[in-house]
Amino acid sequence: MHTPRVCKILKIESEAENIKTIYFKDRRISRRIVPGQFIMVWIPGVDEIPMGVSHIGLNSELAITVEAVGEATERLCSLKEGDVIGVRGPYGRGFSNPGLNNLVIGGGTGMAPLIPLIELCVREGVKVNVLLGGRSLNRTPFIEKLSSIFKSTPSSFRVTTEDGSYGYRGLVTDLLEEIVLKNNFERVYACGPELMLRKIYEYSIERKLPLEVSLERYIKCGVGVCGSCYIGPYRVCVEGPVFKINELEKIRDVFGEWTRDAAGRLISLK
Amino acid sequence: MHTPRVCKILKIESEAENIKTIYFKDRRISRRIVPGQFIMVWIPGVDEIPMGVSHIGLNSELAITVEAVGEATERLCSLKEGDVIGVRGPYGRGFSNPGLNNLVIGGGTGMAPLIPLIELCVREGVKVNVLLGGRSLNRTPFIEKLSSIFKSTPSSFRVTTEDGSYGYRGLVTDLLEEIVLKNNFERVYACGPELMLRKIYEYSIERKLPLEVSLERYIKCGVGVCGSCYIGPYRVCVEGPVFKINELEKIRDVFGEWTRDAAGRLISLK
Amino acid sequence: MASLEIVLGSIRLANPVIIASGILGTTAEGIKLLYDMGAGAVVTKTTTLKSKPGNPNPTVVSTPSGLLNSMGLPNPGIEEMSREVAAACSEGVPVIGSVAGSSINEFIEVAKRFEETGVVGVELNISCPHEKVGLIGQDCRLTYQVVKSVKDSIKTPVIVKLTPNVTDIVEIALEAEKAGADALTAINTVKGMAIDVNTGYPILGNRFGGLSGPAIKPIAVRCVYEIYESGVKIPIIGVGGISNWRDALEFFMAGASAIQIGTALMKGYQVIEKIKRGLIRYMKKNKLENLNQIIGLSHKRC
Amino acid sequence: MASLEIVLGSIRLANPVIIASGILGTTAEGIKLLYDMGAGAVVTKTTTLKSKPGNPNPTVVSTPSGLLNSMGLPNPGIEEMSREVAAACSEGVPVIGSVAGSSINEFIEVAKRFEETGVVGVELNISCPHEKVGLIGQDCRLTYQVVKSVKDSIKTPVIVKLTPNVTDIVEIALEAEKAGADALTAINTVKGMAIDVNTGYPILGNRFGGLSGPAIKPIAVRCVYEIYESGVKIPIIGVGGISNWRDALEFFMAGASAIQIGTALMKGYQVIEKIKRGLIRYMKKNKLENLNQIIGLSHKRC
Ligand SMILES: Cc1cc2nc3c(=O)[nH]c(=O)nc-3n(C[C@H](O)[C@H](O)[C@H](O)COP(=O)(O)OP(=O)(O)OC[C@H]3O[C@@H](n4cnc5c(N)ncnc54)[C@H](O)[C@@H]3O)c2cc1C
Ligand SMILES: Cc1cc2nc3c(=O)[nH]c(=O)nc-3n(C[C@H](O)[C@H](O)[C@H](O)COP(=O)(O)OP(=O)(O)OC[C@H]3O[C@@H](n4cnc5c(N)ncnc54)[C@H](O)[C@@H]3O)c2cc1C
Ligand SMILES: Cc1cc2nc3c(=O)[nH]c(=O)nc-3n(C[C@H](O)[C@H](O)[C@H](O)COP(=O)(O)O)c2cc1C
Ligand SMILES: Cc1cc2nc3c(=O)[nH]c(=O)nc-3n(C[C@H](O)[C@H](O)[C@H](O)COP(=O)(O)O)c2cc1C
Ligand code: FES
Ligand code: FES
Repeated sequence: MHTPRVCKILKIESEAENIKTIYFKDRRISRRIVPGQFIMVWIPGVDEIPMGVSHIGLNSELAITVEAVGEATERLCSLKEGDVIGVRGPYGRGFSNPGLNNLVIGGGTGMAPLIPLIELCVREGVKVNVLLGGRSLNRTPFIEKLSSIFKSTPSSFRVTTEDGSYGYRGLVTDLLEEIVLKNNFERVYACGPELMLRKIYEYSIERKLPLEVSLERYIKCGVGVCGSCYIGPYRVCVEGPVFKINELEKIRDVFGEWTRDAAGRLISLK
Repeated sequence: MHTPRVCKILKIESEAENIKTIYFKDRRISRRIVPGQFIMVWIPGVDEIPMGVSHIGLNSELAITVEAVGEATERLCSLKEGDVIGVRGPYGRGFSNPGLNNLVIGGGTGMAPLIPLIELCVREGVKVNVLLGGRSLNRTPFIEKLSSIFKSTPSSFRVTTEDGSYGYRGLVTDLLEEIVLKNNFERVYACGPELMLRKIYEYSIERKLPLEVSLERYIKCGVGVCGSCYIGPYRVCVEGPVFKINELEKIRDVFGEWTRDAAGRLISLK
Repeated sequence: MASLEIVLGSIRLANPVIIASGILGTTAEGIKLLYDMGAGAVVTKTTTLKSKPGNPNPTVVSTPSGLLNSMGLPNPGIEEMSREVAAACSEGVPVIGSVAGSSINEFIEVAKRFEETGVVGVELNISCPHEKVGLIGQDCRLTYQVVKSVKDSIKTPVIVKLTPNVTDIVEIALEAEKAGADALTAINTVKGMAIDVNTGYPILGNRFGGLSGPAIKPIAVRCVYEIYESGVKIPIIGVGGISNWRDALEFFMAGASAIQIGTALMKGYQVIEKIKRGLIRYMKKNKLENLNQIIGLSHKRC
Repeated sequence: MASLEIVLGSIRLANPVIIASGILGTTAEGIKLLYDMGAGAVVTKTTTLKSKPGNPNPTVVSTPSGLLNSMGLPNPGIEEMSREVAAACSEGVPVIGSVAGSSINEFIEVAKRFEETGVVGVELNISCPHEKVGLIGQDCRLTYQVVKSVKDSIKTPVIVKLTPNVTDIVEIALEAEKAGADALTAINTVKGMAIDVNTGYPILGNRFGGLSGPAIKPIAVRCVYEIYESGVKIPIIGVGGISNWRDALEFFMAGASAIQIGTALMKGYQVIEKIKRGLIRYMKKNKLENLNQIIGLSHKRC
């Protein structure tokens, strides 16, 4: 059950500099997963790391979108079609079902687990606004994918880059107020750097927005026994990775402030 | 699964000298058992022994009928209402479904696993002739029980005793020919001392009767792994205890000739 | 009436369901939550002097009715851990500090620091099957030395956690008692491994790991029974594969005075209250007033 | 093309699926049937000089993913057993005679008698966890003595069956090799027990028993891996919890040259052919010609 199931890589797509989407099939995950849940990805001989699922397709097809930031992610990004990875999951709680009008905010690779949610909104025919933030055009994933999804409603998809190389120059949070004022969102979903999420959280508190964010902590077991992924009283691997705004209230002392490393030491996020 | 489930003794009935019927409840056995299958009965601190099931009632009620022949059976016979035993099973293959006209032959306590089969015949409204053999009136169980079942068709139930203290004086096999000639049996079932069964077998071969007999060997595991209960290539606990005439053919060298003790030593049955 | 209160030497707990070391006892809030969920006490993640990142992932893999783990004792070091533990203790949680080290001095130092935080006891982890500390619990002399040294250095009760990966667990248990241990915990995980047959790789980053969960229950019950049978006078804490109140009873009857649960928490925190409720129901049905009435019962049955 | 043939020293088997000792190998007809059902070889029930009735029932009880047994080596004695075995051998069945005894002379005597029947090998059971013989396999010196004495007395290959109930199985494996063993079987059952919580009685008549089945697979794989890793030159036969071809592969990759199955036969004789078919399919898919290509594979992966 919690044993990595080895599967072949079916296809690899480059999303941006150092960011790749890796396709594979796994029936068990595919049959159960809800957008926002995560999986554990085993790179034999290297490491096992948590990953969001950026594609939930037909015939058990799934994908992860990986940003190379260290050994495991670099190895993942250097794999080729036909190579194998192991997967187990899905784990944790995903996003709640979309409402009639939804806002999705992703920071960089943080957009990964939000893609299947956006696709769900489109499929169900409910309104969805997407805000994607990145550092620069060639370091920001999903621009093309999302542009094509929103071909017919381009105004629903906005991109911000820090250097202005694409879309609005600045941070996603700069555009938040404008979009929120024009809409009445039943759900606001966000995933990305924790400091960005904290800002969105502060704003959501102010505006009473029904926010849900996906957080990251050091995941080891993934099944809720090892105590590696605590954020306050919550285990990211069981009660998370998605937290609702009322839960974020309870962890406001740590959320965006402190994380823990592999040893469990407190690390400041600032 | 193969762990004794401890249950209270609900009722005890004396069937004959040294023979008692012990009632208890067990859902797992009750839901699966077919007449002729056996169970393992644990007397805590004493032994665990194989027993046929002599009553399959409503509400998971079951019974075993035990003849005191040694330590375990004596202890079982000395238990009182409210005492506990452990049971696991059902094990092995039971009798096949009755046909339209059936003959049931029991020798002494060997009648025990045949009682539920007889009751099944009566319930289903198919014809059944019963032949019960014993040493003497007070050492033969089930006479009363069967007489009351066959109140309206007394001629279908015949008893033989060796000392003539009840019914016909002699052996069940003495009456066999008479009954067989008057009927066209679709099934003949028998259980009792192996030498009696062997005789019935020889006769059945001659007459081409569709015989099934229930045999006994030393049972330890009950689940087909220990090799204690072999009779030829068959394990009594899995392929038995009920064997059809074509199977008996394959073990004609041992059936009624040899058994094995707890150590696996060959013991002559003669 | 039926009370779950138990006494382990000088440690008195409201109920016998203790959270095993390495199971979620890593932070103050985590420890507090386990207590709020009904635990009688919480053993911390095993702590060393300096921080340790633990072994590379995968550190956990399922096996039939069990879990193999090779966490590798990740912990933030006693400095940081003692802050977490102090916070939990100050809220009234009975915490047991799990101690390990690569030298006797390290054991002493970590135990002392735990003592300062107000723990109700320390548990010496000399039994992790995939770490060096595990070697201590496989050797009578080392066991004696480590236990004796820690006993001589602190006043807090010292519990010694034993490994089943030995020829004779009784021998080690007696040695720990002789060295002054106040209680014994049996058992830590059983050394095992799992291989992925698609790639040939051992699955765990560390290759070897420790088996826990229902698979090891018969081994753990046997160990507790053997230790109790040997005439050890100090209380035994039973652990290994306990998932429900029947499992817990099995350990009490084998001779345990309290139990720990680990892997069963995978199914959710409710398992704690479920075990307690089951025990209470059983005690009422059998007109028992306290658990002492059944501790070691099986030994009278043979 | 893909062949399941394997070689264990001088023993050549058409396939690597051997029936473990104590599993149905009690009579000539039983042994023959197992062979007809596809087994590569059949190990007999462990046999002693004189007949033994075994322990009182219950001798078997289920546990999570496993079976506890305390059969107590019931057997009709070598006199009768050798007649059964000779009959099986004369029909061409590769039989391995499992030997035990309460003295070195008894081991020698039983082994010699087996040799006369035409067995392809004898397997010394020095590892039954609930019997006295089990003490031999927990001691280097005794292991050496028993193995050496038997080796010196017969020409038939001698396989030594090891117990996991030791601090270090490698130590014993090396000792057996030094004494001349031709192959090693790992593992016998793990010592355990089960208690009935309604009555407090240990369930097994003998109280203690040996745990087998999927529950112990991670322990068995670890033992095989450790022994192979130690540089032992003689082949290892892997056993413990194998229920399907994937389990079998795990053992080959850990370093086993053949496997034995026991508890899995509870599900029926077909498990033998299923394992063989699975292995063949796997070999074809991976373009392997023989099992040697994957034996010990995991050791190259680290
Ligand atoms: C629920 C969840 C979902 C995630 N989804 C994605 C995703 O869709 N795409 C993506 O690119 N990344 C995702 N991540 C982050 C990803 O797991 C890390 O980037 C990756 O583990 C880094 O491993 P590394 O060996 O390459 O880097 P390292 O050099 O080992 O470390 C780089 C950073 O990653 C962190 N990290 C390392 N191992 C882990 C671990 N086991 N658990 C958590 N953090 C770790 C380190 O603490 C450090 O901050 C997710 C993380 C979590 C917790
Ligand atoms: C499938 C089957 C169904 C049976 N059904 C009934 C029944 O309905 N009623 C009934 O009274 N008896 C039944 N028996 C027989 C019953 O199991 C034995 O009489 C009982 O085991 C004797 O145990 P003891 O300790 O009293 O006698 P012991 O003094 O131990 O032995 C007396 C005789 O019983 C045999 N025996 C002992 N233990 C076992 C065992 N574990 N398995 C098989 N034989 C054993 C001995 O070999 C000896 O021949 C059945 C046996 C089998 C195999
Ligand atoms: C993920 C995990 C981590 C563990 N970490 C430790 C530890 O740090 N120290 C320790 O003494 N035991 C540790 N153990 C062992 C447990 O405390 C316990 O002894 C073992 O798991 C058996 O109990 P269980 O079957 O209830 O899990 C760990 C077990 C697991 C599953
Ligand atoms: C009922 C039973 C009887 C056994 N008898 C013996 C025996 O006589 N001699 C022996 O060496 N091993 C004996 N064993 C151990 C098995 O041979 C094997 O080592 C063990 O069961 C692990 O394999 P498994 O998990 O495939 O059953 C027995 C096991 C069982 C379950
Ligand atoms: S990663 Fe182990 S508890 Fe969450
Ligand atoms: S009693 Fe064990 S095989 Fe039948």
